[in-house]
Amino acid sequence: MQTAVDTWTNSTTAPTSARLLEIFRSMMTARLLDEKLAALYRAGKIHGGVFLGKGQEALSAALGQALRRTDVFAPLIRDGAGRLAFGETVVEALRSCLGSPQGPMRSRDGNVHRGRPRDGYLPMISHLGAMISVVGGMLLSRRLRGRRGDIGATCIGDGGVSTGAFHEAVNLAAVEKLPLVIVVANNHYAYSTPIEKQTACRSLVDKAVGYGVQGHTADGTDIVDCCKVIGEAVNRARAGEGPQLVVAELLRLCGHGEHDDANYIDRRLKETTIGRDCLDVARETLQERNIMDAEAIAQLRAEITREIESAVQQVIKEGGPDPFAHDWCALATRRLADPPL
Amino acid sequence: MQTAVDTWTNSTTAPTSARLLEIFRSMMTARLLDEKLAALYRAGKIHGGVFLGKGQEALSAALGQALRRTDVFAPLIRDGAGRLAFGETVVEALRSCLGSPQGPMRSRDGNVHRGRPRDGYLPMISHLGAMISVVGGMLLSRRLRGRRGDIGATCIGDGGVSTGAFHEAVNLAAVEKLPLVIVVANNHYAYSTPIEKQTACRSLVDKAVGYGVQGHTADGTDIVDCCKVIGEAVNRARAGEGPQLVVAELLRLCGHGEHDDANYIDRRLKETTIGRDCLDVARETLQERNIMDAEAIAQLRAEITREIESAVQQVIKEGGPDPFAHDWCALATRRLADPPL
Amino acid sequence: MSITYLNAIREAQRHLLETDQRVLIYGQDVGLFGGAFKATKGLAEVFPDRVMDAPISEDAIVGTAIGAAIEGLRPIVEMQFADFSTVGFNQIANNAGAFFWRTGVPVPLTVRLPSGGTSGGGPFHSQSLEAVYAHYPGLVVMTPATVSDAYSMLIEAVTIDDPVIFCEHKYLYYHLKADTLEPETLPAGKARIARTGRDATVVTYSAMLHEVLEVAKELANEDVELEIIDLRTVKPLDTDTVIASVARTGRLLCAAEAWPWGGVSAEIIARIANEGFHLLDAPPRRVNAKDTPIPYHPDLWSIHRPAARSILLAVRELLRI
Amino acid sequence: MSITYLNAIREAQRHLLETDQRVLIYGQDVGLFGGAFKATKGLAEVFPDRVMDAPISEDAIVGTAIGAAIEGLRPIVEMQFADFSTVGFNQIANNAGAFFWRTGVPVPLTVRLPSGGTSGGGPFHSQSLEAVYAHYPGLVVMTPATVSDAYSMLIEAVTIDDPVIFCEHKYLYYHLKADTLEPETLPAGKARIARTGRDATVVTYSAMLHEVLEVAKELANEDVELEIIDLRTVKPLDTDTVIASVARTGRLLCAAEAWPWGGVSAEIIARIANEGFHLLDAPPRRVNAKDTPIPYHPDLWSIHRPAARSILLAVRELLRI
Ligand SMILES: Cc1ncc(C[n+]2csc(CCOP(=O)(O)OP(=O)(O)O)c2C)c(N)n1
Ligand SMILES: Cc1ncc(C[n+]2csc(CCOP(=O)(O)OP(=O)(O)O)c2C)c(N)n1
Ligand SMILES: [Mg+2]
Ligand SMILES: [Mg+2]
Repeated sequence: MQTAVDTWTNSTTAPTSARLLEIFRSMMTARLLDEKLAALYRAGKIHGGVFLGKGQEALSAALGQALRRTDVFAPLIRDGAGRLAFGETVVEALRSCLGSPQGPMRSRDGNVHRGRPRDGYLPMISHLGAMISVVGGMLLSRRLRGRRGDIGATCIGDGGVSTGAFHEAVNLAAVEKLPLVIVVANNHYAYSTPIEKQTACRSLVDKAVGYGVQGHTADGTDIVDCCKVIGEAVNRARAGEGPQLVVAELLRLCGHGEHDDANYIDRRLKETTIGRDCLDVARETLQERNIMDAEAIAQLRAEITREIESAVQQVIKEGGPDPFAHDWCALATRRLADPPL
Repeated sequence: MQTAVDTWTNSTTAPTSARLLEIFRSMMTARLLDEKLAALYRAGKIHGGVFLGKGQEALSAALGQALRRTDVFAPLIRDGAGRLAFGETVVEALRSCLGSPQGPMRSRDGNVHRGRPRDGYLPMISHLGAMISVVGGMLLSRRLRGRRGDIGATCIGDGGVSTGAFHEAVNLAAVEKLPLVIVVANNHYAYSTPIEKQTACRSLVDKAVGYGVQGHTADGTDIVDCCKVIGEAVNRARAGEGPQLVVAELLRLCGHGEHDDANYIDRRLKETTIGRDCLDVARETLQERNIMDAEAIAQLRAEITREIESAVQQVIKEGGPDPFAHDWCALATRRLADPPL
Repeated sequence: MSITYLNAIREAQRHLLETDQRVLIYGQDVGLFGGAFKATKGLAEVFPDRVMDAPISEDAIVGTAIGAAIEGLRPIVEMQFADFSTVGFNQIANNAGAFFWRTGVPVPLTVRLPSGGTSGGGPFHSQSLEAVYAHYPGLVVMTPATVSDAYSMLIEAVTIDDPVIFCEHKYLYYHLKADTLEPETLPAGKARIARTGRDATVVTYSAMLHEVLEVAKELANEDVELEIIDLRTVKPLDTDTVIASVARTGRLLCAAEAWPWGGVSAEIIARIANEGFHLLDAPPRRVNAKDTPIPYHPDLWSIHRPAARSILLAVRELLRI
Repeated sequence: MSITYLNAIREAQRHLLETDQRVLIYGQDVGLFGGAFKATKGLAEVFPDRVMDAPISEDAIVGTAIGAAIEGLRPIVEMQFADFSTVGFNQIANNAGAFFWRTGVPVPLTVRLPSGGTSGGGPFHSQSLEAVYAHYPGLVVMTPATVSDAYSMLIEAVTIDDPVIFCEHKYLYYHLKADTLEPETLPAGKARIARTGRDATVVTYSAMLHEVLEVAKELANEDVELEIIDLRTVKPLDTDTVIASVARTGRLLCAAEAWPWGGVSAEIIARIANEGFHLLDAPPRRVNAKDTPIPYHPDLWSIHRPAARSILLAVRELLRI
């Protein structure tokens, strides 16, 4: 790494096979689910848009897997894999994307804007950077109530780092020394905008020192490195060392949304290491390490495909909401709702 | 300095006597004007508040003096000295503070919210950090129109650095490599809030590397150091090296406003170098360097006092606005004003 | 004993901290310093963990409070001035406002906005932003006008499971005093008839109530009796109380310190014009601030905002007297 | 030839860039990519210096544009969605809005807000924020409803010396087409009578115009003739045109896609109730979106927003037919 930041860390803790396997399963599921979502979108079954995580599954799943169910997780657009690793089911993901009234967002919100706050799983609002401080507040609350040991984790892109919301929230977390892991997926583009138009710094991890937090970098295409670096950051946060900023380098191997062909992505970048498909890399790693052979992987793939297909059938059968029976009250305190005008 | 940031710069260019003298004059004028404003406030002649710059005159004046009249300057709360050094007259400052209709803000805005945008002198809005991007936009505009050689300068406090506006604006300036000097007056408090509650970084200049801009630190109590460091930053900006972040250490030797006794400021801090009164330091420096002797300084002081007294007389005599004759139209395009309701 | 509007806000917060472990105060300088207006003075000494100084980061302050509220705390955010809430606007409107509707998880957050004009406040320390927040769904917006309401409504705000924007008026902080703190029995969402009368209904809230009361006193000398309604909450709006009053008086004037376009006055008139059209004997009117930024000079300011004098003129026109 | 509302916006910008060296387009992905909706497609190729990609920094984007405008440029900011302008709210409302009044120096800035609902847009990609901006002094707020207006009004917006909030409707982007781009002759601030009628006046703007036109067509079969007013600009509001129409019809309905509280409908009704009270033969009504965040599911969304069906019901109630 190019910077001389002394908070730089690089653990060598080797991830266990069990962890890699779990991560791999989430990655594979996310990839196949994304493909299905894209197909549903093209078939007109999903309105609005679908936003995919192709190429970012290793990083995302490594994070979701590193968390405990009592932790707080606020994923972002490209974190289908992390959501699954944190415990979301395929059915639940589909319910949100298809707008099912049985999903956690009850048809009111959907696609990537899904979560279950009561389970520490936060539904993002679209405004980039806005969820970071919310996670911070949850951690602060737990500290105040004497609940220790939980951490929070949240994701952002190279573009989202330019928001004032990111700055304020990371700074506040540092001041309060909150156990927060912020994972920046530097996929070198924010929609079509290349990173040179987003920041002039040499590496986004150079921001760590300015916030007084610990910084880490990871190869976002390598399941093992993601697992190690994120594991390390999570451990440090849990140990009370304050916020951890993880910057992973990778590429988005798809459009910003299914509508976008991403032809703005520099071909030369695609040919570098960060242009690798993390799922291929993971597959090879698992085979090399004799965790899974090609046949087992193919079997897993088939199994997941079946799971997704049956989930799609189920969710489509469940049907949409009844707009006339819908409860149009934005307040928890019903008596304070203004009468309909 | 504690960081290993390689953009660290420390010029040894010695400031000329003429520059020091100009800076000193602005410092002294600002100090005496502040005292007068405080008295006017206590006498009920100024409503709302007065915000003083005591202890920050060297830094502020050094900046104002380093700029050309064609540059852009967006001072903040404690920049009375810099405003004068940039060309504001005592009469004009008083007109704004007393709400004179002949002042540049024509009774509509006042105290520190004053300026003359056509002269490159921007009137702050209260929201901290908001003016930085505006200066950036002016510089961008000049670049687009082929006007080269001008720079922009703006000031912020240790507290203002926590705003999202600061982050977005500095980052944008770095991306566009704008000739912008951002001077952070780290007086260790934001109103009553100590810097430990504002940031966890070791030095605010550590933020420079994260934005990819050049960082500098100065002893804000030392006229010579301020002059050197700011001169260097201004030169680099003008030479096309992009944004320059100057962080100066000092203390505010007064309350946040005249209403505040600042008893929250740590006594021990006051006893360190940063607790020195920059005006005393400057006086000694000028005497040591044989630029001015004690008598000349006393004379200067008397002269400035007379200037201020006569300006106060004049501005008070000019009187206030006629509210019934006032033009209540918020738009430049009169025909598009909504009729009064 | 004499208690100011500001004291009432402090005492409400003290009471809340004392009686509810979940209450947390968060904002710039609210700790040992006691806040820019001293609304939290003396509280950090007693509750050091639950009265916390924040950095100058309105977006993150509100976001943090949302997170704390989701987890079951009852945070009170103090904005240093209402005007600075524009920097935290997105978190309030889009995150706090939509959260319950989207997820079913309540966000019991109170945002205190020191609002309204004072002499010399100028364009950025004088704003009344109730309309901006009331326009967004999912928020309750309170605008207490009396010492008792400042106390009781703040306590109520914190017990409400939804985000409450609590617009407290800076002019009333020191100017408004009461002998005792009578606990208010009207719940949020209910307006109060601050004065009964037969000739016209004047609907108002916050500091303007006191201007209108002055007008009523003056007109009483001419045997004109104004009925005055203090809205207390501007979202929800207690249209019923207003309609019932207009049914008695036949005439409606709304007086509010905020800018006119889309303000509380416009909303009230739109409702009464619709629901109480046939009760009106004359066109409903409004008096608002002028549609410009709020001026710094005291003489301009006192013309810019509505005051007894301009309200009196409007009432005379309404009554054709 | 057939030109969409979106094409019109692009062509207006092309025309502006071609004819005025001071015009600059700034926003996320507006450069070679041509913008999230392709409203700037092909422009960066021709004007590489004046069509600039911005970082994800709405506050700084607007601040930068203000600076450029002060210096004499004519920046057009594209927000990726209107909803994200809440993050740049402070710069728009407090810095741009107050600047001319405070300093006498104009800020000729245009902020394009891709507004309004589309199927599946959800709570944060569907908002109509005209009322929030119209409440603040110092801003002009435009809401074009037709292809010609999208073109002509955008050109006019950029020539205006004040900050203009240009609310263009995303639903109309592709759905609305015209055969030619007829230059509009009505200036900003003037409403258009989109259809003449005798039985009731329906005031609307932006995408809702087309829903209302549908209703009018349907009612024409029953020999009911609606007069339809397309406001075009919501600040300033052309009250005169509305009053003149109400004078003819005696009945008023306002239909708007935004939330009800303090919206354009409320403001219109408040004005007509005041200035045109005696012209009204029935209580003025409004139809707005429901007061909740905008739902994601298409079926909920189509009930949440006003549409021909709900507007028709309201008109029937207004006319008691
Ligand atoms: C405040 C804000 N501005 C604009 C957008 C629109 N937007 C959605 S995603 C995106 C690009 C995000 O880029 P990055 O953060 O790098 O994440 P990536 O898409 O590359 O994963 C933009 C501009 C937004 N969601 N929020
Ligand atoms: C966005 C915003 N929030 C809050 C305030 C209120 N405020 C005015 S000055 C100040 C303290 C500023 O501290 P600092 O930036 O360190 O500057 P100093 O006063 O020390 O010179 C605060 C909180 C403000 N002006 N803007
Ligand atoms: Mg990216
Ligand atoms: Mg400070």
